Amino acid sequence: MDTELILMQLFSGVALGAILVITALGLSIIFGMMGVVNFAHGALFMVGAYAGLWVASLTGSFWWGLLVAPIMIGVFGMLIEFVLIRRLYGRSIDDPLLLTFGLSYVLVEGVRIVFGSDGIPFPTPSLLTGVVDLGVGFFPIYRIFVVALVFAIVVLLWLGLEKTKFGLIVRAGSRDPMMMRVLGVDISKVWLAVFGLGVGLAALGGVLAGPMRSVNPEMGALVLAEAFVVTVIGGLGSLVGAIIAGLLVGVVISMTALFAPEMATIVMFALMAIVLLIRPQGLFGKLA
Amino acid sequence: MSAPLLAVENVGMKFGGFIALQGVTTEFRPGRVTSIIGPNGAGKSTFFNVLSGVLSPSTGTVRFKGDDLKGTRQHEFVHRGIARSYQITNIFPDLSVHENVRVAAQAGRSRYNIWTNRKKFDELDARADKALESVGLIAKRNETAKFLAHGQQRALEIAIALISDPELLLLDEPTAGMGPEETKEMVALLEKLAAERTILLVEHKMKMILGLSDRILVLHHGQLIADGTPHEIQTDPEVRRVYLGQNHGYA
Amino acid sequence: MTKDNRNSNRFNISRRHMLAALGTGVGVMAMPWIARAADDNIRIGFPTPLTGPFAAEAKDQVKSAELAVKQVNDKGGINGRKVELLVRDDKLNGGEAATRTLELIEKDKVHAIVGSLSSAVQLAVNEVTRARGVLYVSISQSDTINEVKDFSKYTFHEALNPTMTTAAVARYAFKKGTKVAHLVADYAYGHEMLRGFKRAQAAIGAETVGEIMHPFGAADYSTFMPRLRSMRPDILCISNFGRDQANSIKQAVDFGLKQSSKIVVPVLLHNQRLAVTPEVFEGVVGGSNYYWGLEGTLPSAKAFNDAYRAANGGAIPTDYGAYGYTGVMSLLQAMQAAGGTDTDKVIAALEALKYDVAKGPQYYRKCDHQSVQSVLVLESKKKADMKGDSDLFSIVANEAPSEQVLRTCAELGFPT
Amino acid sequence: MNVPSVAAPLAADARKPARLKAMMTTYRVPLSILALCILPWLLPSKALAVNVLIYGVVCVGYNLLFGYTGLLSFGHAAFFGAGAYITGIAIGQFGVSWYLAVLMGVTGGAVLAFIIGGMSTRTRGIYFSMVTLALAQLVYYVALQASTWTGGENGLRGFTVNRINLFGFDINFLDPVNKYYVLMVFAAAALWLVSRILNSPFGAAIEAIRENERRARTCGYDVERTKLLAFTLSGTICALGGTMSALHLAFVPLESLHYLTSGMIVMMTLLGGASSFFGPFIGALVFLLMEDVFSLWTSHWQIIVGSIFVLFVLFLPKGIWGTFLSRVVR
Repeated sequence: MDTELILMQLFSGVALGAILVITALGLSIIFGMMGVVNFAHGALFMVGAYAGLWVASLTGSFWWGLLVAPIMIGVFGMLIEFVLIRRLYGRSIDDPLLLTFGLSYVLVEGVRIVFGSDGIPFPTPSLLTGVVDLGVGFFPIYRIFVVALVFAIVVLLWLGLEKTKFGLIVRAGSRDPMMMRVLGVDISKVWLAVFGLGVGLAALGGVLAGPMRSVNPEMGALVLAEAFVVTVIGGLGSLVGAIIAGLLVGVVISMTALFAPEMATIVMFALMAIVLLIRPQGLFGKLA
Repeated sequence: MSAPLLAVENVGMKFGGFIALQGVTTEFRPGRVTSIIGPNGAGKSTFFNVLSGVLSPSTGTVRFKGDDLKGTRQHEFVHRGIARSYQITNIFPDLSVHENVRVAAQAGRSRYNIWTNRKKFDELDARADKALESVGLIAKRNETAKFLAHGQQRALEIAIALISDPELLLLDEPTAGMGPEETKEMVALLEKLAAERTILLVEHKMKMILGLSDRILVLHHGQLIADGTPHEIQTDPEVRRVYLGQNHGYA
Repeated sequence: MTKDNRNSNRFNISRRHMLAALGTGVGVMAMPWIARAADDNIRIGFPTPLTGPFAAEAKDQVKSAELAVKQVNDKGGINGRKVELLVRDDKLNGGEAATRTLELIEKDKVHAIVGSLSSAVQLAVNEVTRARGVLYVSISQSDTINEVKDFSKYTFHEALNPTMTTAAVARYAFKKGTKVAHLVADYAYGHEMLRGFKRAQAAIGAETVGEIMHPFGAADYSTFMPRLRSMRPDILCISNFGRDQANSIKQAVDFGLKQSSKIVVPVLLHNQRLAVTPEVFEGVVGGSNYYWGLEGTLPSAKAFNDAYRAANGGAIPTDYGAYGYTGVMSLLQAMQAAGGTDTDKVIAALEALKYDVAKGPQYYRKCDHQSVQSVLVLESKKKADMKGDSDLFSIVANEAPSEQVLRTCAELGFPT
Repeated sequence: MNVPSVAAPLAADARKPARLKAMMTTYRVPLSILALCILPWLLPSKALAVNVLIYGVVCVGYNLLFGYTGLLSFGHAAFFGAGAYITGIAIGQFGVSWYLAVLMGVTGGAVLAFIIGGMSTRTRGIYFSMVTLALAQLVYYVALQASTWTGGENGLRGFTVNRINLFGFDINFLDPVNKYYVLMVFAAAALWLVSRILNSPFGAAIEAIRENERRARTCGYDVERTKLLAFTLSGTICALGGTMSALHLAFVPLESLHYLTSGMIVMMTLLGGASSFFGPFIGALVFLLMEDVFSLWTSHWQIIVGSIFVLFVLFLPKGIWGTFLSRVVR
C-alpha cells in the first residue's frame, strides 16, 4: 500500500465524515437543546436533497440550491415543531420520537408521490467537477469543497452558540427550560429556532450529499442509522462529540474499506458497541 | 451501652471543586428522634443522600450496625433496614394508593417471581393496609395516587418508607409545603412512629423540631457545628450566631 | 404517554350506551368479506414491487402483462375462457411476497403466478408455489433459481441470469490480455455476476488485476475509488444492481476513473440510466434482455413496441417491462397449446414451447426450466447522439440464444 | 394526557362498568383466545389472519417492555428475525423436527435478547432507543454477511413443513385453516404467559419502574436486573412470533431483522394501545388490515398509515383499545 493510496483513502474518509458530522450535528442540537430525538432526521436529509435539486433546477444554479434549500426546509422544520412537536411537551419523552417516526413515513411517501419513486440525477456543479492532482494523489474537487464548507459551518455554529446572546439563551435553555421561563425568556421561540436549525442542518447534509449519491426517496433510512451511531459515539447532546465522532466514523469506515471492504458497514455498528461497553455516555457526553 | 445503630466517621462529599460535606463524625443510638437543621445549602440533603446510599461519600465511612456500607448498592439499603422519604414528593403517580405501598412491601420478598399471581400474597396486602391505616390514608385506598391532595401524598410518601419496617427512618422535610392543620396531623403521626423506631428528620419548622426531637445536629457549610439536646442547641452561642441570627427568642 | 392509566376518567356510562358501543365494535369486526366468486376465468397472480425503489419498473411490468392478457382475450381467450390478471404489491420484500402468494393461491384460487423483480421475492414465491404445485413463471435475474436446491418442476425462469449476461458482455468487451478490475456488491447476486465474468475471462484470457467487494446497499463508494484507480485497469467491471449501480458509476466518474478505463456492467438498467445524467453513463457497456431499439431488425419487437405504444400513449417498453410481457405471453401460449389450465399438461407444453413474442426465438431448457434466449449488449449513448429522450443506448451486439452460454445441467446439480 | 376528573357524583350504576372492567381484566386471556378463534372468518384471507396472529404475539410480547416497563426499544426485530432464522436453519439444514426447531428458535432469541438487553439496559431514556436500534442493525448486517447460513439478502428457504403431528394428530400444515389453528395454540400460550407475568409480583415491579424508576430503586428493586429480565422475556416472546412466521411463510426475509420492522412493531403496539394487555394485538390487526386494504387502492398507502399514526400519537396516545377501555368501559 503506497502512501499515495493511504492519503487518498484518508481524505475520502474525511469527506464521508463531513457528511456524517453535519447530519449528526443537526440531531445532537435538537436533542441537546430540547431533549427531542428527531426520527424524521433521515427523511428530512432526503427532503433537503430533493429541495436542493428542485431549487437548482429552477434557478439553474447549484449554489442557489445550496443556499435556499436548507433555509426552506429549516422553516418547514419550524412548521413541524410549531404544529406537531409543540403539543407533546410535558408528555412522555418517547412521544416526539414516535411522532417523528410516523412523520418519516409521511415525508418519504410524500416525496414518492411528488417526485416519483425513482432516483433523480443531481449533477455535480460544473465548477466543482473533476479531480485535482495534489501531487500526493487524486482528490475530487467536489469533496474538497464539502469538507471545507462543513468546516466553515461548524466554526460558524460554534461561534453562534458560544459567542452570541442567542447562543447563550439556547445553551441555558437546554440546562433548565423552567428557569428560562421564569427569567422571562419565551422558551417556545427558542425551541422553534433550535428545531428549525437542526432540521436545516439535516437538509444541508442532504443537498451536499446529493451530487455524491443519487437522490432517491430511500436515501434517508441509512443516514438515520449513521446519525444515531455517530451521536451515540460522540455522546448524546454534545456538539463537540458529534463533530469528533463523525470524522472518526468516516475515517474508520474508509480505512476498513481498504482492508476488508465488505465489513465497512458493520464496523460502524461494532465501533458503537465497543464505545457503549466502555463509556455508555459516549466520548463527550455526560452520564444520562 | 448498645452498639450505635449508625456510625458516621469523617464523612466528606465533594462535587468537583465544591465541598458539600466535610469531616462529619457522629453516632446514632436506636430508638431516638434526631433532627438535622441548618441554613439552606448547609449539606443536609447531601448528608441524607449519603446515609441512604444515593451518593457514596468521597471520604470517610458509614457503618450501619457495625458493618461498612461502602460498595452497597442503593437498592440494598432498604433491605438492610434504612428507608427514606423524599423532600419532593416521589410516589408512583398512576398506581393506586394501595398499590403504591403494596409494591414497596413486595420488594423485600419476591422481586423476580414471574409466575404466581400477586394477589396470592395476601399478607402483603394486609401490611399495606396496616401502613395506610397508620398514616390515615386507608379511606383513599383505591384512589389513584396522583389525585391525592399534597398533604395526603406526603403521608403516602411516609407509608411507602414505613412498609419495609425499617430500623432507621430518614424523613426529608415531611411537612414541606404543608399548612398548619396538616402539619399538626403529621407531627402527631411522627410522634406515634418515634415510639417504634429510630427517626432522622430534616426540617425547617423550629417549633416542631424542638417539640419532637430528642437530639439536634446543626450543619453549616458542610460541617457539624453543634450536637445536643434541643435546650443545649437553643443556648449554644455558635448556633445562635450562625443559624438563629441575632433575635434571642424562639425562631 | 406510556404513563397514562386505564381508569383516569370517571365518565358516567349507563348500560344502554355501553351495549351499543360493544354492538358496533363487533359489527365492524364482522364486516362480511365477499369470497371471490369461483367463475371459469383463468386467473393469473402477478406479484410486483409497486412500492419501493423499483416502483417504476413494476408499473412497466404491469402494463406489459396487461397488454399480453388483453391481446389473448381479444382473440377469444383460451378455449373461450377469459384471462384475468390479479396484480398484488409484494413491496420488494420476501415475507410480503409469500403472504400475497398464499392469498392468491388460497383465496383467489389462481391457476398460475407470474412475476417478482428481486431474487429474494422470486425465491420466496417459488418456495410457496412448489409446496402447493402451482405454476410459476419467474421474471427476476438470478442464478440461484436454476440450482437444484431451489428447483421446482412447476417453476419456469423466463428472465436472463448473470451467467448469460456476463458471458455475452465479456465476449464483446474483453480481449486476450485485457486487464480487468472488479467492484462487486457483496451479496448473492453480486457474487453470481463476478463468477460469470471470471468464467468468461478464463475462456477469453483476460486478466483480473483486482477485486473489491463493497457492502450491499452502501451509499458511498468514494472509499473504494482510490484503490481501484491504483490498479490501472483497462476495464472496470462494476457488478451490482439498481441504485448501487447508479451511485457507483457516478462516483467512479467523479474520481476520474472513466478517463483511464472503460466501465462495463453485467446489466444496463433503463431506469437507472434515467436516474443519472447521460454524461455519467456515456460509453458504459452492459447486457440487457430487451431494448426497444430491436424494432429496427425484429418484427416481433416491432409488433410488441407498436402494441405497447398504442396501449400506453406512445410510451416505449423498458427492459424490465418487457419481462412482464414475455413471462405472461409464454405462459398463455403454453396454456393454449395444453388446451386449459391442467398443471401437468401446461408444464409439458411449456417444456416443448418454442415462442418468439418480443425479442426473437426462445425456449425453456428441460433440466432447469431456464428460458434460453438472446442476450443484447448495449452501450450508453452520448447526449449528442441521442435522437430522443428514450434513445438511451446503441445495440453493439446481440448474442443468439444458445445453451453453451448457460451452466450445464450437471454443473447445476441435476442428474444427467 | 390526564383527563380532568369529572366531579359528577358517583351514580349507582357507575359501579357496573367498574365491575365489567374488573371482569375483563381477570378473564382477559380466555376472552382474547375467543377473539382469536373467530378471527380467521372475519378477515379477507387466512394468510392475513395468521400474520395478525404472529404480529399480535410479537406486539403483546414487546408491550411487556414498552407499555408495562416503559422502555421504548427500537431493536426487537432482531429477536423476531433470530427466532425465524434459527427455526428455519434447524429444520432446513439440520433436519430437526419442527417443534424442537421452534424451541431452539425461542431459546436462541432469548439468549440474543439477554445479550443486547445486557448492553442496552445500562443506558436510559432516548439513549436506550438509539442503542437498541444500532445493536439490532449490527445483527442485520451479520445475517447479511453469513449468507451460507441465512441465504443473505436472498432470504432463508428450503424448510417447508408440509405435515406435522400435534398430540398424535397427523395434520396437513399447508391447509390454511389447519395452519391457523395450530399456530393459534402458540399464540394462546404466549398470551397466557404474558398475562401471568403481568399478574405476577414481577409484573408489579416493572410497572413501578415505569411509574418512577428512582422510587422503585429506593423501595429495594434492583432496577437494572429487573429491566434486563423484562427485556429478555419480551425478546423471547418476539422470538416465538419469529418461529411462527418461519413455519407460516416457509421463508425468512432479511428485512425481518431491519429496524423498519422494529418500527412497525412499535407502531402497531401504540396504535392498538400500549397501556392495555390486548391493545397491541388489536394494533397489529388494524395495521395489517389497513396495509392489506389500502395497498389495493393506492401504492402510496404508507402516507395514510404514517398520518394515522401521527394523529394517534398526538390525540389518542392510549391507542384504539386503550381509548375504548377508558372511554366506554371506564
